[in-house]
Amino acid sequence: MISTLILLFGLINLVMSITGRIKGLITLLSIQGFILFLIIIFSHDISLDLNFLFLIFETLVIKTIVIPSLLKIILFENNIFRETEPYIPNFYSLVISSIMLFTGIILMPFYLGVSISTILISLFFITTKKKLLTNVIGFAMLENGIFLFSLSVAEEMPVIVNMGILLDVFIAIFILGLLVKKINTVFNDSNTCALCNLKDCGCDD
Amino acid sequence: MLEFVLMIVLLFLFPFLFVGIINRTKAFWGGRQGASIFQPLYDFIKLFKKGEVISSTTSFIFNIAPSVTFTSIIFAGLLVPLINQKSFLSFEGDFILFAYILALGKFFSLISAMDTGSSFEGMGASREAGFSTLVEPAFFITIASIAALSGNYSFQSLFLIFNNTGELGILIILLSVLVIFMMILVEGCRVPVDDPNTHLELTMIHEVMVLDNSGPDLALINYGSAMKMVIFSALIANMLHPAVFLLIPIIIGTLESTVARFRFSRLFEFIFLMCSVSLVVLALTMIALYENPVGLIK
Amino acid sequence: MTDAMSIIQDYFVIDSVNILFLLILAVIFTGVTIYNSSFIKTLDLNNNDRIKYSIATVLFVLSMLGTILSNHLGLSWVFIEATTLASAYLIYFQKTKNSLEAAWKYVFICSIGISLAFVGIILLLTGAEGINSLFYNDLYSHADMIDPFWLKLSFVFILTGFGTKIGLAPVHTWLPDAHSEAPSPISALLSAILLNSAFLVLLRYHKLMNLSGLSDFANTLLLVMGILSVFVTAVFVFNINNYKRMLAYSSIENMGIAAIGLAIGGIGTYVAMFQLFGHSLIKAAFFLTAGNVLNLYGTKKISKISGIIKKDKLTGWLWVLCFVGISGLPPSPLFFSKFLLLKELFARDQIIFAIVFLVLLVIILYGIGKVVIKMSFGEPPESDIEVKIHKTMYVPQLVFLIVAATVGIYIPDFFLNLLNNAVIGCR
Amino acid sequence: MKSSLHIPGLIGNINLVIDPLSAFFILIISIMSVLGIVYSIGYIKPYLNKNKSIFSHYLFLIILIISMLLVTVVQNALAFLIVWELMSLSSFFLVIFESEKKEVLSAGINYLITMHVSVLFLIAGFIMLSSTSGSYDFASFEGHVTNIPFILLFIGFGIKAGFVPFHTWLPKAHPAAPSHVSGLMSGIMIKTGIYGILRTLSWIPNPSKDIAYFVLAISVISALFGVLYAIAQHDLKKLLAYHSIENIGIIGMGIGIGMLGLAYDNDLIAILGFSGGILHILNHAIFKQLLFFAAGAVYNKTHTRNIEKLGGLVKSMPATSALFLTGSVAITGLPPLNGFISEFLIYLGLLNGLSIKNSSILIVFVISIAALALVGTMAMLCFTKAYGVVFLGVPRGQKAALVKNDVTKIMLIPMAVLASLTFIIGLFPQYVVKLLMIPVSVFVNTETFIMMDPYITILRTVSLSGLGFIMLFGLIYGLRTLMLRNKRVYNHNTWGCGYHAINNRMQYTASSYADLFLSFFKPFFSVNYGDIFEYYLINPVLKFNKKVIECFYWIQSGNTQQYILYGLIFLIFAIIYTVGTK
Repeated sequence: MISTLILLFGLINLVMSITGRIKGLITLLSIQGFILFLIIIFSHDISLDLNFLFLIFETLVIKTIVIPSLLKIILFENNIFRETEPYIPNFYSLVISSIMLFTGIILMPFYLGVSISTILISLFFITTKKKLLTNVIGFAMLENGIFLFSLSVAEEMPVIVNMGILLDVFIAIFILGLLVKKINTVFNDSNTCALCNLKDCGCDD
Repeated sequence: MLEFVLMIVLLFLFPFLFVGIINRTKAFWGGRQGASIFQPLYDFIKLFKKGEVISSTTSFIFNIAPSVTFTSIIFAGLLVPLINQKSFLSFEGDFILFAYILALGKFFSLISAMDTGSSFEGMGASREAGFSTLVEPAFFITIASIAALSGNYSFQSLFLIFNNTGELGILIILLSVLVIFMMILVEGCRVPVDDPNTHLELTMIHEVMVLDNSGPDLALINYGSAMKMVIFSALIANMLHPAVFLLIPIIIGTLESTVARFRFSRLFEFIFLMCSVSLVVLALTMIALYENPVGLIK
Repeated sequence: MTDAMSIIQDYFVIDSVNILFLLILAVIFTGVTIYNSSFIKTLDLNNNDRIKYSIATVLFVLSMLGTILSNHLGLSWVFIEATTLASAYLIYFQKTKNSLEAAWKYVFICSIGISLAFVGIILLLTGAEGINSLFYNDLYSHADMIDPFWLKLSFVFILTGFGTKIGLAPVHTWLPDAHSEAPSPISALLSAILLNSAFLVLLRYHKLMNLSGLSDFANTLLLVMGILSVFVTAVFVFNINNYKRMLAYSSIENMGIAAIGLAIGGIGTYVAMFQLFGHSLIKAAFFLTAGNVLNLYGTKKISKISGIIKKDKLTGWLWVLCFVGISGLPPSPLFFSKFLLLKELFARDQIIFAIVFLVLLVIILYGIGKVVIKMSFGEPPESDIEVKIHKTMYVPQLVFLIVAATVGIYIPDFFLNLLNNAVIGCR
Repeated sequence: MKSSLHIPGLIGNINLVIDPLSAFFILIISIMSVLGIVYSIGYIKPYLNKNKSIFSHYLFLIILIISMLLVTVVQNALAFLIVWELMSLSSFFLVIFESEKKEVLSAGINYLITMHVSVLFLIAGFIMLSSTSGSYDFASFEGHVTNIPFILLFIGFGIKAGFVPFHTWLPKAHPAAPSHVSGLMSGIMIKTGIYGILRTLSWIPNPSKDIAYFVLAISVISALFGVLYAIAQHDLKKLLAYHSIENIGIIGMGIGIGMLGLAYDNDLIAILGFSGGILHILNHAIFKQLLFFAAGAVYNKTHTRNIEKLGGLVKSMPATSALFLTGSVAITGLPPLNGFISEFLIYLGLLNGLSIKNSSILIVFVISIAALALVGTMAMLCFTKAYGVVFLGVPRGQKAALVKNDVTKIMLIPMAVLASLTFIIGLFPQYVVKLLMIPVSVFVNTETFIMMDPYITILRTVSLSGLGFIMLFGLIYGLRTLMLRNKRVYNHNTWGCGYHAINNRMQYTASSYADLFLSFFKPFFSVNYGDIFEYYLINPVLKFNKKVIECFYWIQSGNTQQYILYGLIFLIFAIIYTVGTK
């Protein structure tokens, strides 16, 4: 069961890498969060200790509901729904992401393989997509991958640290969202290409 | 004592004769009878008695320079062995002082030429300075090679080595003589380097530098250059034979009558030839010293 | 209550290593606060913004303090991420297009970097089954139990992650933007304390690598990053047009040198410590002085600035002195760190490496020197605006420089002990 | 004299030692600095009301002097580097005194960077020494100096001293600095480089032949190169700066001969070489400072350094002109002034070297003798040009024509002191050379000093001939004046060969004066008589460097995605490395 879920999690990455609609991406993100929740339910004995409750809270509330809705709010405020043409055609993104995923699975079955390939795929995702919001989604995807990874060692993480991490990730996405909003109003453009003013080319502008 | 008197006569009176002989030789080749060989002395006395015309542009440099130059030449004469390898003043490395003291004289004659603010004299100074740069290295290489050969570093004993030498030694002597003879031509401003007879040719070197000098100053300058030639002849005479003193002015006179003056642009080549010859001297010295020393000094 | 106290005592400690960093933080923050008191008046703000600025500054410093004091890898991570979030507002504080862009890049790149560092922590835990703790002391005492492969992999991620925060190439890219767009006192804090704090975490992790016998592996990576950092600086300061960016690149260089020092080992650890200390003081002074320059001229473009000394004598000389300090001309402490580093490189027969390093240093000195001299001397451009600079905007820099010079010439015994203990604590 | 200072921390014990060598340099530095400061009082006057920070200028001047003094006494590598850098830095601030001029600033930056490179070489050299000896103390270096550290240190010090091809900063920095600073820099500061080389030599009991030949060769090249380039200069101070390179070369020749003497176990040559070199340090300090001061006086009055615009100053500035003439004669190495004495000692060393039965010595020494002679004659060409064009003839430009009076006494007195020093050393060399044996004792066994006695006698003769020369000149000049006393002496225009409308533009210019000679040495110059080393060696390196750097500008393109890609790539490579080293 867990293996199936993890595979599903990995396949969602692939779908995400070719999805053009930002709304769809956010939904996929939410599904990933829910899969993480399911993985926790299936892999741990259900108990009432603080750590377990915390994990449930994090996946079910934060990853499945709060972060996607936050992203959606930004989406609707900015009226951007589609990713423009990415740096690399979607087909090649798919090929590269697939290679990453399957290499990961072959080398280190499941937990590790999928999570590390998710991390790499999400980094790749960020580098190829142009819209700022898509980049934030990529960041959330990265966090999902990391979370999947950390599940293997979840018992060892003290609650205080876990809470800190949760808070950090949440605020990070929140601030990034705020910045996206701000950038959209200031630059009138949500492409990352607009954010290339700060550079050094040796020329005196 | 006799030697001493002879040396003084040689140094102070012979220059007039030297120029006189040259002029006489030239007259001979030109088919003329020519002036008396004492004519340069008369000229000197005549000039020395005259007044002077001094350019209003000039400063004190112009006044003292001829005297400085003349003093330097006399002083160089004191350092050179004149007869029997004897000189008034001798010490290790005296030829360095000799060369440098002549240079001091030249320094002043150059700036005195610049002092007049004339384009002619400036040009002369430029040429004189430019050409003499290469003369001294040649002189030093030659003397230093000979010094290495003899193991003694002053003029006086410089030539002892040549009393008894082999083929290589003779070659070295001849080439050294050639270097110094060329030096006479350059420093004494003779044909084919320079023509002392004319004044206004744009190809002049030394003579154009002294255009503005007159009276006693000009006398000192002329006397000085004649003395310079005698001094260099003394070097050759010490290498070969005292008779050279009389021979050299005749050779110079002959040269002036038979050889054309070099084209100006060729002059540097002529002077550089001195350096080349002196380098050959150096090479021969090295062979003599280290390849086959026995064959040379028995 | 006692429970909470004991938790705090568990998680936050002062040991021989972080006391040095704490000292730097205290000194720099005091100076920057004094500077801020006048600086904030020059910004023409309403009361609300002032309060926000102050709160954000304090939060930023608190998060750095947390990083320095934390005795737990996970907690260090949390605080490092907190520094990013706390300072994002400060970088955006000027509310210009550029500062917005800088803030975006800063938060985005650093967050990704920090996430990678988190992967590193998880990898460590994967490899350290049975230790079940992220307290440094526990990790150190069980260093031999950690699986070397996982530890190495974890170090790769940790290095990339915290390296982003430290500003080591090739993940330094946010640094010039953020440093140049933040208000000058904040740039000073970023450069002088934040980079150090992140470096402290790296130091602590490096010790773990040492203890588990993987120092060669760790050092190779550190060396690559260090030399890349120096290289990147050399490339960009050579022909730079914004003086605050120049200072930012110089920070990258100095962090690179510290990394090289750490990687060389031996006396290199000493170099790293000394380098971090000297760099903090001098760079803080440099950034604060850059604030004065910005005040006087109202531009960050080098081409529009000349004759600072004529315009404002003290600022001009401070600018020059800071340059003298940062380029490692004696009596700057950075001179010693570079000297000792070279000595160690020679001692280890890394001659080619040393030569490359020296060439890069010369290029950097040329780049910075050209700019600083051009800016300081000559005639100031015509301008009718007379800017008065309050004296509290000179004093902190002067104090920093005097302290740095004193350490460069004469190291007090207590400080020497501090350094020695810190170095021992790092091994 | 020795005292020790303990500084806690990295440096350790700093021994402050005044040995004969330090004492010699302290003497020079003190005398020259005092004269320089006195001169500067007059020189700086026109700047007083120009919104210039005179205070900081003097502060840096004092720091420079103190650091130069410290350089000569500090006997600890680290502390030495510190005071060395302090010296470079303070002199840098002095160079950019007239910082509102663009070329001054760029010269300053060039200077600073070059000095930094020199320090890096020194650091490398000292690190190599201290790692074999185990201490930073100079005393411990003795016997540890092998060829590589020596060459590193030589390059480091050579950059400061201005040996070719490390000289390129010198002709830029010297003209840029105010004249009293150029005087101090050229007179004594570049000598600290020589001090460093001598200090390094003092740790080598028997230098190897290779490095001795190396030093001699590089010195000969420096001397020839320096004077050749000086001839081509029309900027008075640049001309003097190139002459510094020449004279450093002559000093280096003395040192190289001394080293060869030690290498071939011939103490006489060593003594002659070292004493010639060391005396030339003093001599060059004296006449170069004199010349720079005089050049400064000219600049002060005419506000131009371009000699093509000067001329005829001998009438308006007679004292300066006479002092410049003294300096010119001295720097050309003509008797009876001091320059001759040191060159004479070097010649004697070279000549005595011929007695070493070795063919390579013969060739090298004879060529060196010729080179030294060539340097002398070329210097004569150069200074007849400089003196003739600046002071003689008629003014070539408005600026020179408007000069009414000479500079103030406070500027003339230091120059007069220096000029009298050139006479004193030149006329009484035997006493000076005796004193010179004290610093030479650092390098050569004192027992062999008895071999110098015949040469002291020779110097006495030289001294007498100098005095005799002056008397003889007096006699002849007196005779000439006597002859002219009752004669008519006319003043008339310069004889224009029949042309009567002579004007100042018909004078021979500096460039035409030098052109005949230079036209034969064109291959040794780059375009427009520019520095060939700079053109073919340094500029291409800089250009290449710039090109290489420009290749990497894409790194900071401003694109966030690209930035993250770097991290990704680094991560992947690092992971591959990790897996690979498993």
